Amino acid sequence: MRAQQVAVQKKEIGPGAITREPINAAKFHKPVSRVYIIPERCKECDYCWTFCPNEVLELSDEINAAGYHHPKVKAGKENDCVNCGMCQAVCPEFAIYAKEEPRQ
Amino acid sequence: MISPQVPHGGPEVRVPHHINDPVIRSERLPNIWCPGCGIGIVVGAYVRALQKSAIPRERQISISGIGCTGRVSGYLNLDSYHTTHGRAIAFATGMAVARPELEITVIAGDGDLGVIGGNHLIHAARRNVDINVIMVNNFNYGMTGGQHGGTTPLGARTHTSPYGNVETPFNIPYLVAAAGASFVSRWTAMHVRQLTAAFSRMMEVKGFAFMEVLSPCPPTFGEFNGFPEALDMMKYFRDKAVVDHNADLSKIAVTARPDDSVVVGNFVDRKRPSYQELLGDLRARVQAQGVAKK
Amino acid sequence: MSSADAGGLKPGDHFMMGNFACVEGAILAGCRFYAGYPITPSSEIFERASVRFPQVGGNAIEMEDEVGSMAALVGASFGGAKVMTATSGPGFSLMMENIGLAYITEAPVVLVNVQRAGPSTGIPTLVGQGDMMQAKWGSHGDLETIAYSPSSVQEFFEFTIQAFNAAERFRTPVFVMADQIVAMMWERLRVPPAEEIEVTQRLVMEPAADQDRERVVFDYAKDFIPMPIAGRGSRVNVDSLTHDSRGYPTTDHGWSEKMTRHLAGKVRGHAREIWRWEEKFLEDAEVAVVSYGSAARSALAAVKYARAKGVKAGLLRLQTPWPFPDEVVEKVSRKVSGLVVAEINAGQMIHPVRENSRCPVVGVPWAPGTLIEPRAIVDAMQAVVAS
Amino acid sequence: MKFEIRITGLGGQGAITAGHVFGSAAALLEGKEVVVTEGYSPYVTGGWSRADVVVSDEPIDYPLVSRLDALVTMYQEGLDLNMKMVKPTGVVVAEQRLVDLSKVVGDKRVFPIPAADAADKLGKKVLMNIVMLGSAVALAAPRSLEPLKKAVMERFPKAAELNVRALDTGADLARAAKGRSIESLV
Repeated sequence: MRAQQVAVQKKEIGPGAITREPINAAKFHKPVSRVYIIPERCKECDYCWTFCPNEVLELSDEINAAGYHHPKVKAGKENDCVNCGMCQAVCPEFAIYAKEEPRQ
Repeated sequence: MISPQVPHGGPEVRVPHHINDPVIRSERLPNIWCPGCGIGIVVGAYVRALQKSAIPRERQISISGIGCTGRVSGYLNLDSYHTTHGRAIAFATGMAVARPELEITVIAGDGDLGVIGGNHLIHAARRNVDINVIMVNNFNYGMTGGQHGGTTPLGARTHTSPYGNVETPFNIPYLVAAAGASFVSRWTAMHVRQLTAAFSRMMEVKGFAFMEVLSPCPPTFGEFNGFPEALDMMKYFRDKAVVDHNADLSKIAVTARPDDSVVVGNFVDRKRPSYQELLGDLRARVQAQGVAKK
Repeated sequence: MSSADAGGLKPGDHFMMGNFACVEGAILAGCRFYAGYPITPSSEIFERASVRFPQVGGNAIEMEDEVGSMAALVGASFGGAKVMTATSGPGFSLMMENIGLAYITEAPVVLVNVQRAGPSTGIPTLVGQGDMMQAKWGSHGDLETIAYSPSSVQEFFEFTIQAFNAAERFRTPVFVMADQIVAMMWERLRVPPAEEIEVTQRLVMEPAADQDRERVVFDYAKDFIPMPIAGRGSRVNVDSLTHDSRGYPTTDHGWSEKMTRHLAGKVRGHAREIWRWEEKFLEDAEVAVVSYGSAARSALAAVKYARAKGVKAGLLRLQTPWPFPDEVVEKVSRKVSGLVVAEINAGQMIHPVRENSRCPVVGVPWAPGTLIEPRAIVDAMQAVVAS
Repeated sequence: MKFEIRITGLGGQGAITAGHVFGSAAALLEGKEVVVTEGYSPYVTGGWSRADVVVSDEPIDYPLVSRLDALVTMYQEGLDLNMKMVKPTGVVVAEQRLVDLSKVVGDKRVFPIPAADAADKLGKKVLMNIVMLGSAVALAAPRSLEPLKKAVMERFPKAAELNVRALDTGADLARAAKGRSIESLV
């Protein structure tokens, strides 16, 4: 429920935004990363999924031993984590981090 | 649109350990702090600064006082000291003078450093003791259940100011800068990258390096003052923080009212001789005179 | 054990004030860190330390108050330094908070209390011995105290060295309970050659393997646990909260019991090694005076006077009031018909004396801010003998 | 043999210093047992101060003075307050211009010493205490001045010669004072 509200708010920022592509964009790659979680440490503060810039995360229906819902990757967003580090940095519990998948 | 060279992501992976675990006492997690408490974010930022620092981990020392933030030291895999209420800076001063090669960081709360320990704070800044001091400011005494303190904004409601706080709070960066610190900054728990950057800078600064970190305290302060959820205060910090490194410090008192802005930044970064340097010079001067044995 | 520091005072005879002799003892014991706040009548200790410590490569720093002084000492102690401060009653009160910290974290600290007259600010320049019970009970929670009480400039010097040795061995705060008379008086000080002065070095914890999270860092089965010194990689959490064998805070009843017993037990279990006392004319005594510090000099004069008048008087001088030498007092109390406790207060050490005596015990309450007069002690002895 | 002396004056006159010099000479150079205790008013400067010295061949138990063999005073109250402590056989050495001796006329124990003038003549006002000390020793504890001279030389290495002369001057004044009566001065 709350997740939906936040998503709606974020979309509201959208209209009017101008996006431009850097001319040297080809020199960069967009990292594809994996999200790692330690569910038992989570206290459901909502920070990681609220502040994830790519809206990769949402709350899971599952609960840990303390009764908290931990985050999970949204269906359809599996390849959208770019390892910006926000979830790790904003998590007060050392319960989540992302790591770039090795390039083959 | 995924090319064959680019790896696939995937759903989250459940693991037993965090990549920061070597730097923390992970066996003690989950920590004791409330859901959404900003202290854990500060610990994370400090841990990442520790990982980046060239200073060997053995020389990094963490010292805390008493209260919620006082528990930080116990979660760091360093030589750590959980001392008495208000006295962490005085404790650190002794250690820093005895062992100037150590990189000592005091992490404690606003009541701890700014109220009961206020005298130690201003005098350590005056002496310019070469230590780092992080004050996690959650505007009230959290561990004892949410009483007002020396940083509680005017008018704010707490369990001991049920009709609104009638005390004007300290403007902490202004105070510490006036007292003489080499480095003075203020960030919030929402400024996760700036926190780590400021920590890294503080480890380089010679002299008293001070940072105030505004932090949500959802169950005690937030609930009575317009931020019912921890997230509300984090959003407040995101939306209302104004970065101004050159701010007039006399004008940056925090009201913590949802409509008022909060000025953050690295306000002071100046060269002043540190206490340890001056003591070292003194010893050298005295010893050069030779000890006339009586 | 090793011998005294070479940076100290030249061996031989010196004419010196008690407060100065204390500092010279500290330097010979290896002390290199002083954090203080000036207070009469202890200020000469800070002043002398400010001159002497930089000469021997140490630091004597002034803190903003006595609360900060004691906190800085505990910090410097964990920095590996041998540390000291000096104060008087009002400062002693302020230091109580972090004396408790030193006690629970097992930090060697030497505190010299030059006692003065009266409660609160009292009479700063005059003598008293009113902090003896505060030394034992002043900081909250159970505390087992070690305290020395010098009666001369020579003893002030020697007991300061012994206080450091006890502090380092037992890893605990140790007090030198001096007083204004013994601190301000000048007497001959005989400094032995450095090699004859025994100095105790503390047991230091070895660095830990980084990932060894399960090790027992504090083995409470042992009386003497190595100290984790900052910067050596011991990776120990030192905590003012009741803590378990890994140094982590706990509310577990078992650990509370173990830790508390360890802290008290390491002193109580070795009390006989700590006790120091002096007996004078006790062989045939029918009445004895129990005294300590400068008051004991009056007591000795009184005993000699009483003997000249035909009263078989003796003196038991407590050089270590804490831990209280109960067996010593009990033994003396069995030989005499009464004990007189001579001290410069309204009656403090008389309580443990009475608790451990098998004969009547009377006090000589004395609080005009002067050294107790021998006449008052003689009167008390005569009353005991007459009854 | 036990000897007790009180040297007293106003802050800045050097009463306590004189006590330390006397005490260290006796303890370190004559091998006596010595205790020096100090006292002063709560005022840092200007108030009274005093040094009490007990010298003995035996270890000293009670460290304070009780019956004075000598009282040295450089201010009025020093005489008024302490006369009652002076033994019948003791001596009182009083600075002639700073202490009014009219009330003790006829007391054979009292010797006025013009130490302030003597110090002025020596060229340093601050030598008054040492002049007084020289007089006191000559009058109350007749003995060689040599240990005292050594003690002042050690204590004041930069003004050693001047201090030695102050001691000699004090001893000379003492000899002269013995021949005079107090009556002739008042």
